[in-house]
Amino acid sequence: MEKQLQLNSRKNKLKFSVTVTLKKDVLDPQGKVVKNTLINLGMNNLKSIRQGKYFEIEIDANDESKAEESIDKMCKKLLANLIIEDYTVKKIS
Amino acid sequence: MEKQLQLNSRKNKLKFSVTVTLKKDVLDPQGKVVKNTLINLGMNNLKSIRQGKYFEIEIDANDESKAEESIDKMCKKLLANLIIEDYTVKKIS
Amino acid sequence: MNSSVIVFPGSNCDRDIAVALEKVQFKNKMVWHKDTELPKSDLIVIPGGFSYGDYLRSGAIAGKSTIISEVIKAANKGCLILGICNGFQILTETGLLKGVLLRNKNLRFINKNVNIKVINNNSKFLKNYKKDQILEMNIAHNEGNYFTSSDHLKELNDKNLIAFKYCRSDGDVNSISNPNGSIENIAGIFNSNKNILGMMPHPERMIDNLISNTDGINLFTSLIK
Amino acid sequence: MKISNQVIESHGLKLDEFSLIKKLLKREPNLLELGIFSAMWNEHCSYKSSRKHLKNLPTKGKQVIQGPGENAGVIDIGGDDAIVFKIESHNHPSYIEPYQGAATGVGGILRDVFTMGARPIALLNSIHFGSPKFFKTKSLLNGVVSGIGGYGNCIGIPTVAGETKFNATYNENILVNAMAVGHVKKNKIFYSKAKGLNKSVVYVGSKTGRDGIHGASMASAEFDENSEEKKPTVQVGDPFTEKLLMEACLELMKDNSIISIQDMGAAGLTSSSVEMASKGELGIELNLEKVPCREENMSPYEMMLSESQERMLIILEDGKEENAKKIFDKWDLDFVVIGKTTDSNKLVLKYNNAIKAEIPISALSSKAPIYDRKWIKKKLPKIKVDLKKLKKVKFEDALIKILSSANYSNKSWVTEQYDQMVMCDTVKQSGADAAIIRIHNKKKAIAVSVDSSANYCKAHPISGGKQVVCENWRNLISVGSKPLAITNCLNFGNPENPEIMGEFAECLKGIKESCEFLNFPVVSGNVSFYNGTNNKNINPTPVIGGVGLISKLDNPINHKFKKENNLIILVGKTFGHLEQSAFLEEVYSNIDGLPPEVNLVNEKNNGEGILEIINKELAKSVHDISSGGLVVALAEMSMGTDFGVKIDRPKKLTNSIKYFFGEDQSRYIVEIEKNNLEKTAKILKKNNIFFEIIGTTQMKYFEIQGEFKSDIKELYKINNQWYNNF
Ligand SMILES: Nc1ncnc2c1ncn2[C@@H]1O[C@H](COP(=O)(O)OP(=O)(O)O)[C@@H](O)[C@H]1O
Ligand SMILES: [Mg+2]
Repeated sequence: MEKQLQLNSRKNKLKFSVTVTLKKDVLDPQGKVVKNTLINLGMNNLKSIRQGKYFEIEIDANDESKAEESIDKMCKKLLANLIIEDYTVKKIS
Repeated sequence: MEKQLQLNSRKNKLKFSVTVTLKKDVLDPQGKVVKNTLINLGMNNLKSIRQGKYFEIEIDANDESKAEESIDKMCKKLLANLIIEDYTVKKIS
Repeated sequence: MNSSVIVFPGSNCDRDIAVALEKVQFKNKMVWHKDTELPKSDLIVIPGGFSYGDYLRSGAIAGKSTIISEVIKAANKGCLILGICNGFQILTETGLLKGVLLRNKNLRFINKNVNIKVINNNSKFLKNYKKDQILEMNIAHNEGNYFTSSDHLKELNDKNLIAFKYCRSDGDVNSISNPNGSIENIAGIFNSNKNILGMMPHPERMIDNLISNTDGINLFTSLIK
Repeated sequence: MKISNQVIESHGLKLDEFSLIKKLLKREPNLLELGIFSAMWNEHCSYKSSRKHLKNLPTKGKQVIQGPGENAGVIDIGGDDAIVFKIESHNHPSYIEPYQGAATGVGGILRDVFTMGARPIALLNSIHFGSPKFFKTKSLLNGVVSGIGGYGNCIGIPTVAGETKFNATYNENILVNAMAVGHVKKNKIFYSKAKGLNKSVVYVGSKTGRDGIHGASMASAEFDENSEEKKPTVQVGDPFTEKLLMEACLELMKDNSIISIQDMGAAGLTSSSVEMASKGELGIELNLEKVPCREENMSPYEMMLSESQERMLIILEDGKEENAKKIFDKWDLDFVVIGKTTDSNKLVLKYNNAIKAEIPISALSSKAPIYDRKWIKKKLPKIKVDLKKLKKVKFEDALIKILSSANYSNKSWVTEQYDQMVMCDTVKQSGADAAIIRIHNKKKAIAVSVDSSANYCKAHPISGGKQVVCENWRNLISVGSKPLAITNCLNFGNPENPEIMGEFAECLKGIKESCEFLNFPVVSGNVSFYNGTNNKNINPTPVIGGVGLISKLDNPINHKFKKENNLIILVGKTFGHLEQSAFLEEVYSNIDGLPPEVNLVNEKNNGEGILEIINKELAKSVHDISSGGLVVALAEMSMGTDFGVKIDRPKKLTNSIKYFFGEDQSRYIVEIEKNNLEKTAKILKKNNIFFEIIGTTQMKYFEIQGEFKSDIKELYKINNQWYNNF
């Protein structure tokens, strides 16, 4: 019985990853400091590093496209600041 | 001549993504607040959200496996705090 | 007695702590993070602030600096090390203290006076306080939410390594008096040898009645011989 | 390339301004030159609409070392100490991106202060948001407050005072004004005026990126629906780098290497180089290929117009480069000689030796257009509010309504996000009135406060302008300081609209009157026009930032009641003026009628009397009465302490609403011990100051006899509700 329930709920749960990164020409103060530190630590082959945010989101939904819509809305409303950031959504299988 | 050089350098640059997330049993105050906020914004179907860091790293290397080693070292040495965080490295093509 | 204050780019309580140390007659030296040698010191202080902007994780980058390896050597030889606020975060990043400081549970920077209770005064740092004494101290941090493994938490309790806990003005330790979500209201801890103290509250801000109170001064008088 | 009308307009220039450019150059400008003109001639940099009126402000006094015109004003606080301070707006960027907009606002004003050689010792801010119910208000408030804190906390300068206000007039155009205050030795002040030929022009700080290109022209344009699309104009602040830059500059300033120094604020490299050259009556030549850039392939146009933060321009004495570079290396900052001073009186820009632009400096500064914009006098409202015609409200309900409103709530939700204690010289933090900052290692201290009264200014600009200066003066007096000078941030709507220009002209008239009478000169300031959206302008909002001096800091005073059974004295006359009061606005949403008038003679007299009482250590606590009137001021003195009040029924005035909620000016509340009454009364009488004893302090209860009684803990709760439900 319990197994059955779990199965059901698994069916309805979709998992997405969202990455939020600074737009190309926007200053990334964190990335700058991290880069210098890594080079000081001996990573001479490091060319560039940019830092962003990462989210793993699970939602209840049957319909994948609807789910994706939901995620998109979350990004626009809260997770990303579209003035300076871009975001990418991916489904995690 | 210049083109040739560019071509070469492009060949040698490898790009990776690193995601760093909090371990399961570590409290995620940020994820919790983000979740509540999203629910307040009307995302009732949201099941769970975890927040982490995302890095896009370019390094100069010919050998992919060596490059990956480098990245791994960066994660261990600086990017992740292994007491509380896990990390995943992916090559971006 | 000689003290050294380590200055990282972005440290900003370095002057404040120097004032406190000199007030109790420490001969103090400021040590720049790029220095390769520590002056002879009985006490090393890692001050508050935003070393390297607190970028990546607070304390992470300072934890990899040149001078830190010297601090670790000194610590292992038994030198007294005090880490305040960002200094506490740096000590956890270097592994000299276990656990981590996560973001405050309300996700906001918090600056206010809170009450803390001296849990264990039996150390060189706190001998001039009484056990269970209640102090009023200023906190100012974004990441003060102490977290550690259950094993380590047990060790902290079993070996009496908790220095301070956040409490109410009457001494009650409860969730309402916990400003940042720290596990068991922990505000400061010792290492197992008790030669290292990390704490989030700022004792150097509590040494002058004109500014606040003098609840912090005994920490410094405890240390001076 | 011929420049089209469309290109001209997209640079925020008018066609007749373009004709003037051609006349000054005696030819067509190229695109880079056009960009430079647009940056220098826009409202934000040129003050073309405001200059005529600003000229009238009093800027002199024995206490003034440097008035307006430099990066910040400087005043004398005795001995070899001086105080450097200025306020600046960052309204438009903060609406688009509240965190970064507010953060970079703080960063910018800090650079203005440490550029002059001063170590910043305090930050203040005045922030105005739309209606508390407006859907954007909370997220804007959240972003702005964390941005201000994020920058100030990181760099390690205490944010000690400010104001947070809400009014629907700011729904689509919030105000974020930041003020910085620094301390400097009188003989170590640095200025921006260039001197000497062939001196090295040095670029220090962060690299130049593509951020904020055209930021200054954005700050000079009204918003429309597309504003949120204006992406690249918002910069990201890097407080960590600013901290390094500040320490490096202060370290370099210890010896005599610097001839002139200027931060790169609005219009970046362009305005900084032009300003240095124009003040020194010199030319300047830059080799742009040397400019440290963050991105590849940046064009001269982008370099000159970039508003990347955390950068400075320095002109060095001969032979000092090496030593200076060492300092900047130590702090991991770029240090590059990018040009030199010349005798050409021109700005010459080269890229790999090819001349890319050549403009006479005067064309960018003294010959820039100045407008005598049309303005009309405000038609003053005749309406008197008749209480009898309004729906009756219970005293208690009115008080609770006010204390629980967003505007009158306890602001600790805001102030606890700011480090107020770092540097360990904060004697009195936020709470009310002015903050007190001790001069490090000395017995003296300064008091600082920022204030505004937009409703008053809207209803009667002259009177409002007068009042806001007086309110600031009163706040400084209330903590026992002698008010010395002010800075001002003038936030107004579109100056091309004669009514708005009228508000500006008349507010300034009022400010001038008060400043002159009180010997309270203006030493720095900032003008922000075009605050509004789609032809709707904000209420006129001049913000005044004042500094006062406490020469001997033994017993600092604040506004909190200290003991039970002390006497409460109301200083100043009460007439019961209700129009434009918090009572009418919060309870009835009524904003009719004229604001209370200020009598400058009484203002000065009362203030000086209060100061004498404080200096003789007769007062236990002091608070000025501002919006909300007597009862709100009394509540503020009680809440958070154990002591309430027992206030007698008013003797003469029959209407208690008018008596307790009226906003008559120049009034203070003073708490004294009973046995000091005689001495206190003597001082007040000697100075011809009207006063009345209105009651006593008591434990636990806040009580207005015959009207209202409550446990002060209850009031405190009510006062904290709004932010608790945030
Ligand atoms: N944005 C802010 N930043 C810092 N302090 C603030 C801010 N907003 C309000 N405060 C502080 O809160 C207190 C109350 O503000 P306000 O009601 O405007 O005071 P007052 O009427 O005495 O001038 C003051 O001490 C003020 O400095
Ligand atoms: Mg006041």
